[in-house]
Amino acid sequence: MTDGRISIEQLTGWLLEFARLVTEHRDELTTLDAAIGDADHGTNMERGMSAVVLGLGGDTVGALCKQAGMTLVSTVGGASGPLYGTFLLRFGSSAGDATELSAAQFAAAMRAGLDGIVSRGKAEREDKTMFDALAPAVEALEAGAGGSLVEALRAAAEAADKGRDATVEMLARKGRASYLGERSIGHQDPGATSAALLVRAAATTLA
Amino acid sequence: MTDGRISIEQLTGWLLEFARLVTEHRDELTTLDAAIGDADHGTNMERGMSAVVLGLGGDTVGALCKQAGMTLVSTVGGASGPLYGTFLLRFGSSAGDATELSAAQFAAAMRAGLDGIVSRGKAEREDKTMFDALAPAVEALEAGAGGSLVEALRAAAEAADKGRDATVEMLARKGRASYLGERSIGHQDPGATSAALLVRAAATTLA
Amino acid sequence: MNKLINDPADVVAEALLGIEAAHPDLRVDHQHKIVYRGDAPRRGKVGLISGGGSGHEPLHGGFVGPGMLDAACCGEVFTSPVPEQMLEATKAVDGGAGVLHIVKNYTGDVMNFEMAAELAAETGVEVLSVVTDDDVAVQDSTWTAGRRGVGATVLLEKIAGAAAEQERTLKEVADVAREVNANARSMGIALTSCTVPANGKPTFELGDSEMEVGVGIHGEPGRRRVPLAPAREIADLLLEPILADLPFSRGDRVITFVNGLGGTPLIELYLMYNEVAKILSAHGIETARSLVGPYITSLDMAGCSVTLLRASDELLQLWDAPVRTPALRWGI
Amino acid sequence: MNKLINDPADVVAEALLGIEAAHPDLRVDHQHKIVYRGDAPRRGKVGLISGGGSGHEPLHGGFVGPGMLDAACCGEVFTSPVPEQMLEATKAVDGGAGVLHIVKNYTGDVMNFEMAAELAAETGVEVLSVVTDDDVAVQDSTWTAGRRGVGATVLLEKIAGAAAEQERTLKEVADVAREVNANARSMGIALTSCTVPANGKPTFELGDSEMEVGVGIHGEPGRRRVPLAPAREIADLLLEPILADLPFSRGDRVITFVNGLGGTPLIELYLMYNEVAKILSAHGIETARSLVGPYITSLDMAGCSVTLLRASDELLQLWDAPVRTPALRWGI
Ligand SMILES: Nc1ncnc2c1ncn2[C@@H]1O[C@H](COP(=O)(O)OP(=O)(O)O)[C@@H](O)[C@H]1O
Ligand SMILES: Nc1ncnc2c1ncn2[C@@H]1O[C@H](COP(=O)(O)OP(=O)(O)O)[C@@H](O)[C@H]1O
Ligand SMILES: [Mg+2]
Ligand SMILES: [Mg+2]
Ligand SMILES: [Mg+2]
Ligand SMILES: [Mg+2]
Repeated sequence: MTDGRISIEQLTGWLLEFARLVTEHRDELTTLDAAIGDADHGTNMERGMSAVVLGLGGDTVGALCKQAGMTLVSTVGGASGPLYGTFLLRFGSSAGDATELSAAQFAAAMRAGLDGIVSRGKAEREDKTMFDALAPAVEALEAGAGGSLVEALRAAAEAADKGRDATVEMLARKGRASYLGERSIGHQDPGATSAALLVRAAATTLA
Repeated sequence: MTDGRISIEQLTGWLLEFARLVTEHRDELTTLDAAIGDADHGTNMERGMSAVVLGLGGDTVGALCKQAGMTLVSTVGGASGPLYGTFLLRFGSSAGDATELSAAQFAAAMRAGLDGIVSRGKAEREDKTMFDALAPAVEALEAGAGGSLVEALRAAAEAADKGRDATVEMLARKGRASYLGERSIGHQDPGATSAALLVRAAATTLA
Repeated sequence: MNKLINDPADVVAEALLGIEAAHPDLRVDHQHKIVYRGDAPRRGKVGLISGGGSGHEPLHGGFVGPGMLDAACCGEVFTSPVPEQMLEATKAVDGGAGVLHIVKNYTGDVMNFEMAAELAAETGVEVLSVVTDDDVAVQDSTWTAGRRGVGATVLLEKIAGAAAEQERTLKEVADVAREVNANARSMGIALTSCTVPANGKPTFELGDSEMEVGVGIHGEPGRRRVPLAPAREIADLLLEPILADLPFSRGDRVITFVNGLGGTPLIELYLMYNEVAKILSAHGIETARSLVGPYITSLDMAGCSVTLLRASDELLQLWDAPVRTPALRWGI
Repeated sequence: MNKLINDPADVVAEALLGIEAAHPDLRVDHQHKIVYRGDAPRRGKVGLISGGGSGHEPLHGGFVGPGMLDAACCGEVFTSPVPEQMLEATKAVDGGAGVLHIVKNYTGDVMNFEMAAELAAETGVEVLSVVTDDDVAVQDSTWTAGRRGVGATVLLEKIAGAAAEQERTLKEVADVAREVNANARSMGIALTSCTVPANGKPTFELGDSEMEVGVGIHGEPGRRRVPLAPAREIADLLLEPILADLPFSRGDRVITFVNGLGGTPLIELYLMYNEVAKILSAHGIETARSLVGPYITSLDMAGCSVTLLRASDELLQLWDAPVRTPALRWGI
């Protein structure tokens, strides 16, 4: 990742695009959650991201993302509110006062966000959560350190989609889906699905 | 009505046949009641007539029918319990200590029963109740005074069926169906339907 | 049929076993299907009896206890009890001051209670009857069975119960009861049918975006079927005929009762209560007391009814008096 | 969708307006969606806060009042409230003796309450948390989210509320609360799905003769789907894992709680209570107190849950202590 830096406007665009995708896929997210959860993931994410969009702003990447994270924490509730909220708060902390991010800084911020999710929710690989879409994406970004940003983001989006698809066969061990035991197998995780949208939004807006 | 007298065994058979018909038509009666009432007329009548069957007995027509009437009053409830119960109680009073009935006595007892229904429920012609099937039947019996019992009973059964069918077009003014106002039109009255069964049972057992 | 039952024929008998087991201070006569206040008869107190078809729980068995009913006679589902039950209960709760029968205005209920009262008279117990007929959905006319008794019955049983507890005379208790009925109006709406256990299927079919306006509590179809509307329009639809009928006037103090029909959850009833409260305050009618919940139900029917009772200070005092029953309890 | 609502997005806010209008002795903070006891904070009394997603009414808002909760934080339907709400409520009800958070064990609830407790710690209010996890339908394992908090929450809020009313210390109240949770087990069954207003259709589809065994209170599918069974078999299905889990033993005294999930009428709950009572007495387990009704619901879901709490004399005394809330009231 040597070409290009990511501006604060692009990061703003990323969150806007994620909000758009969440609204576009709201019913799909809720339907996935109906199958193995409580049928609110699309509503939750749309409520949160609409509020984020209304409050977007900040002079630094840190301020932008912390503001967005706080908004998620204080409007979403449920499991996804603290998790996505913590993701953005840690992302913002990692980026700090920067007004643009190098590809490497972006990857590091994504890693920090992912670590935040893990420290809040204790998810591990193959627990069938958003982690399973986000973690491969972050790894792809880190692995792409030597190539182009466009390439790295495309690889991340592909990794996230693959990770999301892989949740279908997993037996849930975190969140509501874990109550279903074996019956959780065969269903795609809603949080992994929204996480893949977050990465896809990055691929279309940041390069 | 000069031929034949009606024995106590025949009257017992009448009530047995009515019970059988009620069970056979239970779901139909309940479905009719669902349309313009509370979906229990078949259940009510079956519960009552099953109890009547279990307790059938008595040395006189009066005793037989009063016993049956009391059983209906004390097992059916709702509107049909007191009404059919009163019908049989008054029928029994009219017949008194007789151990068999002439056709004229039978007609008189039926009239007494019908009067009982009216004094309990205040139904008038075309209120869309059991009265509208029973009244024409009683009139046919009375009119048939000069002919054969078989003929009179057949005419009564036909009159009851016609009266029952005529309830379809009536606007209910008594019982639950009256709550529906105009919406009661187009539906056959469940009580008139069971009353027609009572008369049909007479036609097949008493001659 | 998605019901927690065994044999449909045993629903009432088995529910009574449950009531007995859950409420040690009630007594249940299983043969006659009567729920008694544990300490009935009370010497010198007017005995209060109600009853009717089952399927409206907690009405009436859930309203038996100090400050309310002395006995509830339980019929089959949606079928009035038989005279024998009311006769038995009347004899059992008479403490020498006479017995009041509280009857909802349905042909079956009225006839069966009437027969019971006739029989009770022969045993020497003094009986008066009060018939509730508060449902404005039904045209009141001498040519029909008249209005149905619905939500007012709950308020009446509480208020008459308090009057009886004060050892008022039978006539006085009956007068208070009639005052409640005369000042109460109700109207109901269904979003689904109910399913009578013995019938096994919904009494009527209602599409996902339809409702029945002006329903009673027996799954009878209502006065008309209209497209489903938002809660605020439903509140209008329910209150307009209620307010016009008494009529209620600016400055009236009322007890406002938003009742669930059995399948509607409390969150929706509170939401409806909000809509009702807004309309009342726009009309300058003051809610002095309120009641929100499923108190007179129609099996599993989704929907609600609204009852307004114009209440004098005396009725409010009686409403506030202590009551201790399974479904209504305060002050003790 | 057969619901009494306006815009699905406004259901919680509008229900809170209704709760406020219907219960003058409660106070509602509409901005934060918090229901407060009117006289909170009480000096010297431990403040009791609960909350969670809405759609479980009367839980939790209906349990606010003397002898029970000081505040309830209402999330969106089936969505845990956000930390800001619990932080606000914690500050508002602290009377100097600290605040207890009562949290049902769901990932979202636990995380949001945790964040609130962290924030509250910074403001200097002493906070302890108790997590309920009484649902035996879920395998308890360090590898899963653990068991859900269901019916025990109701009993715990009552009992801990009574302990707080006695001005016990925060630690003592938390200990009582944990004792309740440790001695309570629950299991639920659904005969229909619920419909989340914002989703507009049933969360799962269930045939007319099927049931979901081991459901929680959020419309999550249960552990397994089986053919519909008579109430007596359902009672067996519910009690067997409950009794085996603690385990409950001959001679134990329990509070027996048969809970309706929102769409099931009371007559069926009493019928179920009878079946439960029969099984308990066959096992020599004595029901010291009982509770029958819809207290922790899942919107309009038909079905029920059973909770058994093994209760010491002390817990029973706390259960019997006066309580005055919209949904549970006795003694005052
Ligand atoms: N402990 C956890 N760690 C990471 N992700 C989790 C965890 N628990 C749940 N999730 C994610 O949250 C998603 C559900 O979010 P949502 O439906 O909004 O919240 P809730 O489960 O509270 O209704 C799941 O699909 C899963 O991806
Ligand atoms: N006042 C009345 N006089 C005569 N028959 C009546 C009267 N009211 C109702 N009925 C009859 O009773 C029938 C309903 O009986 P049933 O369904 O058993 O009782 P309920 O209406 O109490 O549920 C009606 O179809 C009608 O024929
Ligand atoms: Mg969810
Ligand atoms: Mg009927
Ligand atoms: Mg009936
Ligand atoms: Mg949720």
